[in-house]
Amino acid sequence: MAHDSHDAHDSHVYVPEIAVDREGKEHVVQGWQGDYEGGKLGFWLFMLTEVMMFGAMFLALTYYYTLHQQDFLIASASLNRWLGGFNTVVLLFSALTMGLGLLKMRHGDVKGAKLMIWTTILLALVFLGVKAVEWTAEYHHGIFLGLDALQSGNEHSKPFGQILFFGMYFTMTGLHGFHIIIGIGLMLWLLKRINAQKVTPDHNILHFNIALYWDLVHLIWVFVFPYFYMIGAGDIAGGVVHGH
Amino acid sequence: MSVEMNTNNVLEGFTSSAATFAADIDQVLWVNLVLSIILFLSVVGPMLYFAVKYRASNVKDEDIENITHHTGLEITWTVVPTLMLAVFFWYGYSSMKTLRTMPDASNAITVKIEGSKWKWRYEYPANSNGYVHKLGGAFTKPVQDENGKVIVKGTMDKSALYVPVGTNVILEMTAPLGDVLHSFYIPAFRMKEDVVPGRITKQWFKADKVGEFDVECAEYCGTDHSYMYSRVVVLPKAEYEAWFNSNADTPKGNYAKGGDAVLQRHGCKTCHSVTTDKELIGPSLKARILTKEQVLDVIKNGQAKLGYDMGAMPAGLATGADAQEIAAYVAGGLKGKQPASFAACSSCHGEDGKGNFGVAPSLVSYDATLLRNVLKHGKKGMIGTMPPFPYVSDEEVSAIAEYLNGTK
Amino acid sequence: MGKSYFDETHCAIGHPKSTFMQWMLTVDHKRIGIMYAVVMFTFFFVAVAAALTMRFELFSPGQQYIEAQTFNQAFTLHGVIMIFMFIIPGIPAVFGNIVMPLMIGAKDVSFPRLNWFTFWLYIFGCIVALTSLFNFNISEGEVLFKFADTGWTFYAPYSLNTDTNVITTLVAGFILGMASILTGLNFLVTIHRLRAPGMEFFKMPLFVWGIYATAWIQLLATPVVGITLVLAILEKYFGIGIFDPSKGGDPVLFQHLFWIYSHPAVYLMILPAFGIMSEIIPAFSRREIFGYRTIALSSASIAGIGYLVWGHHLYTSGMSDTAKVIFSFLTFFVAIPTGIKFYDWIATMYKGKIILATPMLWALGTIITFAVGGLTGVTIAMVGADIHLQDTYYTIAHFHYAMLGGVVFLLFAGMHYWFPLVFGKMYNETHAKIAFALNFIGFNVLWFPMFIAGYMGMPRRYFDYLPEFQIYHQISFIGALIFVTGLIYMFTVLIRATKNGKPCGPNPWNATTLEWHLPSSPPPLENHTKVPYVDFRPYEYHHGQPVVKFDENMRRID
Amino acid sequence: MVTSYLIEKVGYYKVLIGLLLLTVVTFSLPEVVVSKYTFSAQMFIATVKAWLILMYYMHLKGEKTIGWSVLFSLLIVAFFFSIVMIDVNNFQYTDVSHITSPTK
Ligand code: HEA
Ligand code: HEA
Ligand code: HEC
Ligand code: CUA
Ligand SMILES: [Cu+2]
Repeated sequence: MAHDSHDAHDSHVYVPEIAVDREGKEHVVQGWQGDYEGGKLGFWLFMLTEVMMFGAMFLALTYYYTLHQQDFLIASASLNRWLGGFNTVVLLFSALTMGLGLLKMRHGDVKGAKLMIWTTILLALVFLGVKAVEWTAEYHHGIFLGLDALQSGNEHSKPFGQILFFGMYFTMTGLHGFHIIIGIGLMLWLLKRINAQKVTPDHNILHFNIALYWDLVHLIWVFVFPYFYMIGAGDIAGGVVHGH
Repeated sequence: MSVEMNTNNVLEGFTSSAATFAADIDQVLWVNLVLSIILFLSVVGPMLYFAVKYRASNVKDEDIENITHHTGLEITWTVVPTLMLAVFFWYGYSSMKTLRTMPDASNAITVKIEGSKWKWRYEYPANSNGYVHKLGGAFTKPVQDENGKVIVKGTMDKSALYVPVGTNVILEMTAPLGDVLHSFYIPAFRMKEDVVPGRITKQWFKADKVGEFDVECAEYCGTDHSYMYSRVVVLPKAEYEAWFNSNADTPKGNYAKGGDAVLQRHGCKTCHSVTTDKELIGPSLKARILTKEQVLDVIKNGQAKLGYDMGAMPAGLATGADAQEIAAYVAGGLKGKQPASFAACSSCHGEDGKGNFGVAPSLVSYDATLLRNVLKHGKKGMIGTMPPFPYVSDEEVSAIAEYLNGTK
Repeated sequence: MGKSYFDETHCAIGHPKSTFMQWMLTVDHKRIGIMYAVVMFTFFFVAVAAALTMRFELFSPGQQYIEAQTFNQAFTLHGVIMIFMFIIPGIPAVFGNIVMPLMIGAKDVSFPRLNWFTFWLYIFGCIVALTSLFNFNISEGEVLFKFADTGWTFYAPYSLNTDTNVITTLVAGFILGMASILTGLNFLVTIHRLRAPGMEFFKMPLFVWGIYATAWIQLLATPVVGITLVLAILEKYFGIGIFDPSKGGDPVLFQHLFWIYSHPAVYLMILPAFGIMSEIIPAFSRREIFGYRTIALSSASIAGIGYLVWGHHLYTSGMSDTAKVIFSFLTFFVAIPTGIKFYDWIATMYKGKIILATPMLWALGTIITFAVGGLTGVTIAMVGADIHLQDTYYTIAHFHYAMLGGVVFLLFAGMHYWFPLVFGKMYNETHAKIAFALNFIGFNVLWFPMFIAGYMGMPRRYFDYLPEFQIYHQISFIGALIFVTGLIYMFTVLIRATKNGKPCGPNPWNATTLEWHLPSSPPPLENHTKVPYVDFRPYEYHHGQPVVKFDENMRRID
Repeated sequence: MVTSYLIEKVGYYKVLIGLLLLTVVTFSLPEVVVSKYTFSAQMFIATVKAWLILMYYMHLKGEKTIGWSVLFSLLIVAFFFSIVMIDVNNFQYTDVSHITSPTK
């Protein structure tokens, strides 16, 4: 593995060293420069840390779900599923455009790739916009961190389970939104690098990794969405009106 | 492992073992110690031996042997330790089983324990008269002279957990919601379990020796963690029964009812100094000295928690320079010339600021209303948060108020 | 002789002229390793100062010099620095950086610029931690010592209630965690991608195995504590309720999440240390290591099992009894691979030629002290026993034997072992041996009495204690003085050697691994002139001499 | 070159359609199926979706080292979940404890 023959995509400047064994056979030495596989591996490993972070939050969430099922369902039922669902579809399409962008880049269509990245950014902004609408609506319903309903010991206080549900809801969708914002920043940077010819069809590890990152953001949402918005759907919460 | 007891002991009872299962735990530790020494020697023995035998000056280069495998040995040093570990697990598990299997409640006394910042409180089931014993309280720190020598020993007052010998006792433990973790640890009984706000945890014991044993807090809980002592007093059965069915506070007599003793018992003194002006965690209770910031805060935001007849004090009665002036005057203990702006206050707090018959609080001394409400609701203000003390009785509040104002 | 890495470097940005800027911007793994050492060492002495303050205060019962609150801040400061700023970056960041690439024949780590960035992230984290030390009350010209007083474990709800600077400390912890993750990531990719041709996993030196196992822990466990700290920060700022009992939050959940990281973290500390042991023992026994494969695989399995046992810190937390039993059961499995390692090392000494140079003395000393630390760890892994011993000085003694008598001692062993490699000079052996003796004696006098005090019921984190424990604290105090003397002595010897030490060749110990086959000493900028082809095992000796030899083009000539 | 481009592109669209369908199921399922299983069903669908994304969008198929790493980390998370859940479910005093009792 260490002596994989170097990849066709590798940087053009770096000439790898050769090691010679006792029989005089030559072996290509993998240098850190232009190591496409290494870059990919590194980025995947980084994403595993994200998996662990969100894994831990889901763990906390599930912990409280087992303790306060009924409250969780009631709280979940009060979220606006249509907006959440819409956002799911938006992210789905953005994952597609991101993937197509990478595909185009690899096959030499730099212009098409850039277009796709811009589309992705646009979709990401739509996502954030919808999120903002949702949070505002919740705020006006008196549900927000720091408002009475999510404090203990006053007449508006919700039961424990619901306080915890909403606490985690704002935390997790907030952190997810934060990842989206970072993603937008990364994509803008990527566009700059493309324009500067630093990312090219032959040398696209940055593009590849950002596409991976975007898929990860999507992947997290795939769990966040049903956990928060869907578990209280249907008749389960005992006749609570769905959505708003 | 017994060690000479120091005669200066503040508390006693660490070294003895005094619960039925304490011997089990000691046995576990002995088994572990013996096996551990064997394992230790199995590593360190050969090491020292080789280090001497094969020391550089003793070995010719040709005699070095590059042995890299020996299946028999490798299996041995995998399997034998594994077996030993199985023994360890078994002992750990079975002793834990004894410690953690609660006896049948009908066959035991269940005492409720509440641990809160720096005191333990015990509540017994109702006795034959329907009277409920509530004991416990804070430990008084020892007093040192300037050379660090202890001149007054720390004491537990009379409060302790009283239990009969040879009887199962179940401890049902918790901490108030706003409090932190503690751990109820009786070294002589070899038992401990955390006290968790919002959770109930339990442990049990059956004391097999009459005597007094220390209780320590073994989970870090802040400034006075190391003074959160209490004690278990194991009594002969008859003596216990006699006390339990009486209405006496403790088998050794009643609590002192004076304000000072009450302050001590409820742990007020861990946060408040009463004899000096020093601000510990809360303000000194020597005189009611409000700080300038406190007064400004109340003027700006009002005050609703003190429960006087008037109800809430409205916010924003004075602003700017006026507010500053008033604050300086009040913080100064209402001494000197009264500023004109104080008129905004005197309608409720009285001409002299010393209160108005329960309508609004005195700004310089404590009355029972103020105390009762602070104790009932706690107080969150400029200095910090004071926890509520809902169980302090009205008599006790009056005693405190009398005491606090009597000294001035 | 060509130029060494002290003379020239590659920089992350531009080509600065001044030596100072060249160090600040360097991407060379060896220089970065040295800088880590310098910073860690500085902080380390702050933590030692805090420890000595505690020991002074505990000299006799009652209040001596400081207030209870200050004492609580002192042990928090001590724990936080020792754990997050010293021992976790510790061996990986110093020796992982300096020697790991040399050992696998790489020119640098996989992402040298990331490595540079990581170092500065670490510094940034340290600075944030420093800002949490004090509050400045400008208007009254006061400086208040406001460092967190929670203990290094930050248990909720105390950490949520106290008014000390917990948030800043948590942020610092988070940043330092990020730095640790990135170090691990870099090393994982390096080990996977940049091994010299021919070097399979089972031809890597055992130190590299240690680093590899550790890197997995850094990567997969640290994020959990990272997010836990973030949740605690959010809890403190916004009151999300997750750890706050008055909103239904469960403090025990915090402990779960905290130890899910912090238990694996102790193996993160010890595994590279074991790696150093596995380098030193064969080099100073002049023979091939016994059971190479089992040692390598035991590192991996300790790392793996390490993820499964965090609950042994929660035996008295109010966790369910079922979970206690499961965790107790799983915990014992860690001792098996550790034991295998120990016996393999001892077997390596059998029929070798044992040279008691300073690194070897430290290594053998550690076998004694870590065995005590490990075996007492097994004692408290037994639930019944731990119910009595948890949160007493027994635990304190256990982990100082493991961390100080295990990790830090081996760090010192490594410092003596690789000193000639890094500086090209040799220290004074006699003085170094005396320093070892002082340290070893001081250490045992310092910590052994604490086992007894703990068994008798002396709880930890106690500012004041009952008079019957006085004797133990006083013996311990004397040990601390001997120990610190030894430390200062040792550092003096080493620091003086950087200036006045006798120059030594590239391989003063007659060791076999690749880092001793450099063309010059100290090594040149890009390590080996040519990358060798590795078709040999890492510790091949014949009649006490290294088997593998290279010519100046790194081709084998034996 | 062009054909491989087309094939890959079609692949992307296929996965998209799959994901969209699953999203529709996510959305409508609670209205149709017995509600007691909503939670498990939702999580199951999410897992299938995640698998699709990992395999096709993130090109995990055929990656050996990376694949094992991902699996390893998921196993660890799974272990964390199982033990912590064993703990909550076996806590002895749930009914009497303030914060663990199901109703406030
Ligand atoms: C480098 C750090 C390090 C290491 C390596 C270890 C190693 C081990 N630790 Fe330790 N531990 C800590 C650092 C470390 N620990 C810290 C910092 C704390 C406290 C944190 C805090 O609360 O602040 C702690 C606390 C701690 C506790 C909780 C105590 C309590 O709070 O009540 C427990 C309980 O099980 C424990 C167990 C173990 C075990 C079983 C091992 C095993 O890995 C040990 C294995 C080694 C050996 C067994 C010795 C060598 C082997 C042989 C000689 C062969 C034969 C042996 C046998 C067959 C037994 N440790
Ligand atoms: C690595 C970890 C480490 C180390 C080395 C030490 C070293 C020491 N510690 Fe400890 N200690 C902890 C980690 C450590 N400690 C932790 C985590 C806690 C728990 C905190 C809490 O409760 O929250 C604790 C708690 C603790 C307590 C208990 C406080 C209490 O509960 O009341 C005490 C009491 O005496 C103490 C004392 C000491 C002393 C005297 C030393 C001395 O031995 C110090 C002397 C130092 C050395 C011998 C090391 C020298 C190393 C170098 C100079 C490094 C150089 C590096 C390079 C060049 C790269 N420590
Ligand atoms: C945990 C620490 C703590 C304990 C124990 C404690 N207090 Fe307090 N107390 C405080 C703090 C902090 C304040 C200040 C609140 C503020 O900022 O206004 C306070 C305020 C007060 C006040 C109001 C002072 C004023 O002038 O407004 C009174 C009265 C008081 N405490 C009495 C008591 C009594 C009586 C007890 C024991 C039964 C007690 N406290 C126990 C911390 C404590
Ligand atoms: Cu209460 Cu420590
Ligand atoms: Cu552990």
